[in-house]
Amino acid sequence: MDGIHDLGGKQGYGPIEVDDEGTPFHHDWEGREWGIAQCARTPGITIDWWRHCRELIMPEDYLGRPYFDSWAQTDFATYIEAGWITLDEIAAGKSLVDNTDFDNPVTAMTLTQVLQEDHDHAVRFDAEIDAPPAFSVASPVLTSSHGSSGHTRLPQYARGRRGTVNAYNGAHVFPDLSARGKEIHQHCYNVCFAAVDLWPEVENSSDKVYLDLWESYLALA
Amino acid sequence: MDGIHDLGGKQGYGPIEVDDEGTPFHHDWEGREWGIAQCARTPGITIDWWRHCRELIMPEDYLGRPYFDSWAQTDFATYIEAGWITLDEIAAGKSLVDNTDFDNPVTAMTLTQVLQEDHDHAVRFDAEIDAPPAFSVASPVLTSSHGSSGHTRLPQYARGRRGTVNAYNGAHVFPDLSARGKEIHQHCYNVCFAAVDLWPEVENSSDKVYLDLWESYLALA
Amino acid sequence: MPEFDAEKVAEIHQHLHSHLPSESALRVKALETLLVDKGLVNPQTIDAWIEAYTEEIGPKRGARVVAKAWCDAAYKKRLLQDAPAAIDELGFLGKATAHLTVVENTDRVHNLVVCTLCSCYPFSILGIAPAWYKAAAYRSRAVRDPRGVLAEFGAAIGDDVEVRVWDSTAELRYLVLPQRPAGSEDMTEEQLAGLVSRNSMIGTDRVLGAASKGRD
Amino acid sequence: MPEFDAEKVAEIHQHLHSHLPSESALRVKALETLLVDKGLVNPQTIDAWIEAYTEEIGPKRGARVVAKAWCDAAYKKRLLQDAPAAIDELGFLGKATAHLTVVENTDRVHNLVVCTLCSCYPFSILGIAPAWYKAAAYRSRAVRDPRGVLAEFGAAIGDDVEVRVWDSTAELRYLVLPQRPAGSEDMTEEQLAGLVSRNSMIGTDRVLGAASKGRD
Repeated sequence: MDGIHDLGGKQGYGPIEVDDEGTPFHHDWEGREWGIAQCARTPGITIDWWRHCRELIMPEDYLGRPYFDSWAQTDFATYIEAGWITLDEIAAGKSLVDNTDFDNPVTAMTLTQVLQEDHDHAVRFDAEIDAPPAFSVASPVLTSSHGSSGHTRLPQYARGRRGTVNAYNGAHVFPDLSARGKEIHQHCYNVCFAAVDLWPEVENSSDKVYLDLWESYLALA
Repeated sequence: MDGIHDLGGKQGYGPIEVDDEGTPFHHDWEGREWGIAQCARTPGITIDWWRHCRELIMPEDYLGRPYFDSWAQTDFATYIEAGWITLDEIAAGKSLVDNTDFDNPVTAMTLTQVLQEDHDHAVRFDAEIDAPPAFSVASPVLTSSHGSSGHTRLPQYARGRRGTVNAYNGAHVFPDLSARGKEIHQHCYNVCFAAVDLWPEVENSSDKVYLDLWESYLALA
Repeated sequence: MPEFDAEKVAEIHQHLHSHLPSESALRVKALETLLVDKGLVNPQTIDAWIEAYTEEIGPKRGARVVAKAWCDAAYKKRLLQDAPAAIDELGFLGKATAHLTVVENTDRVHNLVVCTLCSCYPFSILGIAPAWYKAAAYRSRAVRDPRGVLAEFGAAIGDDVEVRVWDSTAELRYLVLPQRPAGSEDMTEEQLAGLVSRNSMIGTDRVLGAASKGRD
Repeated sequence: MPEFDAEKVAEIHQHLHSHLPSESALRVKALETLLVDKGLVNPQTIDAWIEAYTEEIGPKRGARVVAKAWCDAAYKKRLLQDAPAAIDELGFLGKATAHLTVVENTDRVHNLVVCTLCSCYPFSILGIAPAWYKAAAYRSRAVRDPRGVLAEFGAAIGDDVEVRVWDSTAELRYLVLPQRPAGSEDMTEEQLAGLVSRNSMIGTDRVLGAASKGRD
């Protein structure tokens, strides 16, 4: 979608607040939200559906609220959409259904268990597929000038642009369909774009931008 | 610039609040700002520089604050940039310089005078130029895929797109340069785009979008 | 004189973001106070501009143009060929109408006006734009989903009708000439003007009639 | 099970915009309270995740990978060829690093990592991303004006150095291998790890050294 999240190359966002205390969480609630997001995911959710739900946050909130606040809002939305919790329960601040899981609440995990889960959570998204890749390293490619009304990983700044295949990544879960619940693998490439081909104000530069793009975003240039 | 103001085709802004009381101003301050904007313009300002200054408002404010509030902020910014008022004066809430105009403040205008000024303010922005227009009605054209790091009237949704010249508008002040203080005329065309060529989700539609575009945004397709 | 320094203006906006009061009324008050104190603005002139755009200049002007075009074929022809000259015949030429184009609705065509990059509007014939016209939802969606937008306004557009969206560009602005309502043959020009809604001249209203709620 | 209904989610967001408290702490509290009440989350597990990403998992892991690559040419080769396997040798494989690519700085190349569409970050080796990495200013500017961004971080990049920006894409994420500091020949791997700043592994820091302030 052409949403507020598609920030690459957008102008007007001002200077960067480069100072950072180096602490992972600046407020208690940030840590709580991080923890919630790690241990409460609705069954059947995909990473791309969660991302798309974050993209669907109202633009004013997306820009105006803190980062982990937007995670909390995304969690709320995915839980409600999946029927895990209801708007009435949020208003009431407590469960309003006779939850069968309630007598058997999830057990506490220790630090060691959590560290093991983090290690086990190195999820791979690639797989072998039958179709041969359409492009190879050094292939000149042209990206689609159309976006998508739903979730996509082809950002606006890289649409209708010429680039060169830098590497073949294997066949990865295609985000546009994964965000609709369909996990289908498609060849994915790392594509190199010259900065001069992306930005009107750039001249005489050898700088590059690299982006991982799926086969259906690309055509042979 | 690829700013927050470039809203055409962007998604996620939700439903339209179609109800409107029909009154021109909903708060007193809106009328005051309208009036200020009509009678206080810095000498040498161009419509495109004023617009560009509005586009430069921080995205969060651009989306989050009421419309006439953004006018007030734009006025503040243009007055400060031109040296009419200073940040110190805003903080102090009063003039801090021995203003030579102060003894001779602008005189009050009556309703009749204001209505006459409105009528006289039907400003034309076109002029005769020597160069012949490059395109004629029905010419197929391709818009530039590059935007501009400054002010431009080629919106993102119409970049790198094929259209057809619907009408020749004459040579008009070129906004990209007018926003930098240079009033140069350039041929301007009304260009028709098929909705199917603009939006990925549109199929089997004869709907159209018409946009007025300057010659340097266009190439023969 | 402006220096046309965009970087400086961006910094000014950041400064104002932090230092101006957050309430809009206070911000505008601060602006007026300072301009008056510096002798750059006369508050009575502000009053006059408010009165002009509350009492005199508004959609009733556009409605009179539309009603005249319905009743006078020669006027309609002039209006479609050179709208500024035709509206000046009624004395309505003014702010932001010097390059006006009038686009006509037919049984097969519906026109809709938007300004995606700012909120351009033909002030001297329609007055101050409604809040929704200036809001992000309308500006973003009118070009991409005009039928969805029209449905939200209660205007259903048949599949056999082509929708034409006019994205206004700074000095070039648009007015929709809606279709004359059915059953209005015996009405006077003045009565007809009473049927023309503001929204119909922007294009978010299509079918006018005796049941039409008139200018909104 | 999700229904994958984007329109419904957009409406939920609008509802939450109006009905949730505005303070972030209260919003998250409301979420945790409800999930705990429904038996879907155990608060002690949340505590454990916070502890894991405060005490155990963070940029010191990435720094150890970098220092080892500086000291062990064979390891560096494995790291550049198959980063997930190489970081798993140190036990640091985990969340969001299964498809990690390591990109190497040289005298002629500087690498910078961003995620323009969200804020993808290699959690299990760098921990929680700094606030600026997740902010609109960095996400918008890193691809378009990387040298200006680097200058704001105090990193001047010579004209003879090519800047390569890596825009992360959901599961494919990046780590920069910075250059070993001059004059560090006699340092141990552990001492070297102490010189590697978090920012140097994202690419917003270039020249490390004894004067480097280390992990930030």
